[in-house]
Amino acid sequence: MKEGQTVDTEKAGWEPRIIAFLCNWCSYAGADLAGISRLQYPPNVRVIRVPCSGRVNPYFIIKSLQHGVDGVLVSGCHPGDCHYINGNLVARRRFAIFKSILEFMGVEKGRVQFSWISAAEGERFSQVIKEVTEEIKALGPGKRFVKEI
Amino acid sequence: MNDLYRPKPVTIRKIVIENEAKDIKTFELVFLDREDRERFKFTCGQFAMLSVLESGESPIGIASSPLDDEYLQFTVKRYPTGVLTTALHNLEEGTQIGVRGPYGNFYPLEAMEGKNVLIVGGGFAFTTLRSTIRYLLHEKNRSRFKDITVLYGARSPGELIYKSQLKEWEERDDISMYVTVDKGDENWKGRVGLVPNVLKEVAPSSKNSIALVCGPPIMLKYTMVPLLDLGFSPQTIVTSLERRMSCGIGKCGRCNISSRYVCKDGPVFTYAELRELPEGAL
Amino acid sequence: MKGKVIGKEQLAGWLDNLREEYDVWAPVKGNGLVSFHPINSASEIYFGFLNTRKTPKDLFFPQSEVLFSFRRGEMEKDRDTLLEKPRIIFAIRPCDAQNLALLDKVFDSEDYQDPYYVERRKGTLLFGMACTHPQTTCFCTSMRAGPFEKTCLDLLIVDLGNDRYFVEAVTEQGKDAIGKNNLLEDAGEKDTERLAKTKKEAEEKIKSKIVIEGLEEKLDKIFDSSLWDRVHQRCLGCAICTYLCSTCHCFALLDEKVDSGGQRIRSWDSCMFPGFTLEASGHNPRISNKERMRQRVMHKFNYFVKNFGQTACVGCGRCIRNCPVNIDIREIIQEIDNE
Amino acid sequence: MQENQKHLREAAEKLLSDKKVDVIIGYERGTLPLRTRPVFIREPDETKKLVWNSRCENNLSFYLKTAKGKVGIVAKGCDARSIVGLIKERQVKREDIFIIGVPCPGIIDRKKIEDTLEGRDLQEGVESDSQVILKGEGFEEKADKDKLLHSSCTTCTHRNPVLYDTLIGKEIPEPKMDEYSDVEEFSSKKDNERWTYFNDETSRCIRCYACRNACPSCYCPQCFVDQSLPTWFGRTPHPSDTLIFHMIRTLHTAGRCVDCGTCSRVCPMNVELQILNKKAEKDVKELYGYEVGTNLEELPPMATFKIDDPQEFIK
Repeated sequence: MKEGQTVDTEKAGWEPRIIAFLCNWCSYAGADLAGISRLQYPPNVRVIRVPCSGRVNPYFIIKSLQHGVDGVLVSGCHPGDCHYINGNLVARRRFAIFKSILEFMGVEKGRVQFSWISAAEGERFSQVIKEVTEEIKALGPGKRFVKEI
Repeated sequence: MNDLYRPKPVTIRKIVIENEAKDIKTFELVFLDREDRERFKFTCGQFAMLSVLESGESPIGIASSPLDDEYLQFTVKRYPTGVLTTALHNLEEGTQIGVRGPYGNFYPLEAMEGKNVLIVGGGFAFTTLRSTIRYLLHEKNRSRFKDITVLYGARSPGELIYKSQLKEWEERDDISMYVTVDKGDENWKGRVGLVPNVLKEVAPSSKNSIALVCGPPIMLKYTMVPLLDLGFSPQTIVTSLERRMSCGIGKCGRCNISSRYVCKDGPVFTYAELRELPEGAL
Repeated sequence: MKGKVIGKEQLAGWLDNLREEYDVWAPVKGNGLVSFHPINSASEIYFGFLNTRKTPKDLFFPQSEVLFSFRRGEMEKDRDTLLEKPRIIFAIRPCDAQNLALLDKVFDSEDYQDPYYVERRKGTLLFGMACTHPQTTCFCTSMRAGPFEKTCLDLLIVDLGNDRYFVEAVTEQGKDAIGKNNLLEDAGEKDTERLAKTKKEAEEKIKSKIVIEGLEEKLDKIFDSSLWDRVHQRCLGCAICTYLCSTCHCFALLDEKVDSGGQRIRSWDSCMFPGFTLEASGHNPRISNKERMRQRVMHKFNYFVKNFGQTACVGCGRCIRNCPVNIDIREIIQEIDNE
Repeated sequence: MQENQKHLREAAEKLLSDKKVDVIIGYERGTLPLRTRPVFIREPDETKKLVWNSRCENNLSFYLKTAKGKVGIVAKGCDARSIVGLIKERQVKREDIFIIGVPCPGIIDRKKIEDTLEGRDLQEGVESDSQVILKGEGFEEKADKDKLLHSSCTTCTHRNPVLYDTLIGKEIPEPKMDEYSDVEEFSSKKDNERWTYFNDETSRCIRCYACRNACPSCYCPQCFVDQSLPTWFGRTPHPSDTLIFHMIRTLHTAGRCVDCGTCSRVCPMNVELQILNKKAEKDVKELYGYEVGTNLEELPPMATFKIDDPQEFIK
């Protein structure tokens, strides 16, 4: 998209591409449950399964943005439920700083999101995906950090 | 724009896994454009830049003989942090890649004429020596050289490369083959011993001889001693070096040893030349 | 060749005239840095500079340039041309221009001619601005050149310190550029006298000296000297000295890719980086800052001399001024001399 | 300061003659006007080379990583905080170093001197208590030191070393100020403006990695930008890649950066990203109550957690 073009004019027909890093033990199982329960949610999300939200290096997120995805969601177990005891708690600090720096640099709030979803929360999973997709849709295509060559 | 840095397209016709660890493979490449092969005039000892789009380039010694005019062969070891070597190893037969070259100097084939030739190789650094042996043994060439002695060693039987070729050569009577391993296994019936030691045992004559030596730095270092003891002069010991390279044509500035560029002034150096260089530079 | 003069207020007119045929690049100030940019009007030029922070070598050998692009495993067609219009680099300093003679030896050598460099070089006229205010870190006079050096220049322009510039054509192309209009007039006797005086004063201002006579031979002997242990100690291992150097020309070829495609890129590289010589096997022939700094010094003052008969340094002093830990090449040369 | 320099030399000489240390890392006079540079002193009689003034701009803790034997090190407030970090991260052993602390009223930014000179060449400089005299061809000017201080120094609240074995001179008063007012101000700008600022700054980056190499906290044996498999981010000065390089560096040093300002001082292209590091410092302080490099006991904030850490940003 050219600079200066408004989001509205190009929104027609545009669908965001979103990458979701889901932890194997909770959020991925939550996504499974949503599937088994035949819950509807937008198809914009591509799932990458990781062992733990603590495995998600900020590189993954930045590289996704650089390659032109419109949004990233990272989801793990609720605090206290981590399969690796405290992987998500260490990750939580990392993500807090990461998100703050990202937004400080001028990346739109909502471009990169985080959630806790347990294996039992199929309903919640579909709800979160709906919300995230809607929010990223409203932001328009991702442009910050995108590398065009 | 006549671009030096643009690789010529080739197809991988055949891939041979050379060793037990499966991290050494030989790639047989055929130029898409026959004219490119004709322009690719090379001599034993030279190298080329192999190129996989998205993964960059690497300098690899040419393992086929200049007289194998239909194809080119390159034997490549995969390293865990080597981008190009890993990419190459993940490719399948039929894939298109790129080649540019040939680059560098070559073994002194003319000077070797009418002489005995001793070839000493270690591990996977046997590639350009293999090219040379194939060249020397070619029916058009064999009579131009006197005795040919080949000593080739690897860490274990599984790490010996070009196995079928070695067998073929062993069956010939116009070449003396000595294949050795550092450590044998239950199936190994051949020689066991480090290359420098076997060299002492075999003790080929240095009279009217030239020695071509290629191998890991440590082997090179310890092979020089028996060679000199046998009476080879530093001028008659020829070796080939390796360095990281980017351009292959003496411009990018990284492969130099002292003022000599391995890509342009090498990779082939005589031991006499190497001795002139400061030891810390090697 | 007889000199010309041009009034300072006429200069803009002359350059605007030339812009019809050429892209004119000149020093422009921004963010506290002076660097060469294409200009749309002579008013953009910043004259109050000693020298630019970065060398104009990147106008011939850019820090990063695309060799070719590829999409889905297919190489794309070659570009026909790199320069849309011939260029003039206005007010390049003599040391930076002289440097191109050294880069020519590398990129336009007898065996392999680098097409990118050569095309840019052939399509560019160099209008040098003599250095009437050399800096304390300048030592060009030690490098067989000087603040009025004409090597590689098409024109040498000298600020006479009054209201006019002296303009001397060095090449035929430079002569043509002068002849393009009638703003330049023949220099008078007074101008010539003033020129000689300005030149003498400028040369006298250069107090820094290094001795390069016999340096190559000395370096031959001290490869394994403990000197290198001493001089590298404070080095941080960054690439400022090499990236801001006029003559450093090492590069890497690398592939960049994103979803939509990729490019093979040539990018500056530095012998001060550990990865420069790191082989895929993990072996690194230059294992620490010591070996790397030795390489840098040796390359400039020994290897380059052996290969091309000249020292790969023009004495611009950038490495001295910009080193974060004040490593001073003049001092290193002095120490080598003392060995 | 003159007085302190004398004390410093005496202390250093004693340490070396008593064989308490093998080497002293300090500052000596540089080869350029108003410049100092790191020096390694091994003999007692060489200690007269040591200087201490407002131009001691390098963060010497950088050299601890590779130093051998018992090392004496001259440390300003920020250097001492870096040393605390390095000890905590087990890059150096406390018992291997002897810290010669020097209270620091602030360091002069040579880029500000350059701006003052407006293209004129500095041939000589003299520093007094509150001013520097700048001399060159046809000029001699005075400039107030206060106006020349590096931006990190103007908001420094740890002028006195937090950790030392001997302190040179007396402690100086720590200023009371709102250290993060510039961060607040910057935050109040629009997304676009902030984005443009960072793009403009990093667009000048030439990837010489001086910022990384000079940083005491950047000691990874292989930096993420140098890794080959996987190659995380491009190595050319492509705008997206340079921006990411600097951003990730900020993330890696979050909770470890002491805002010594070395990265911005060494930059040859005047890339100014202090605000980004300060933002990370502020976040760490506000979210986890952690002040970098002030004590040896507390775990680095990014290596630990509390069960009730703030998590409003998580759905």
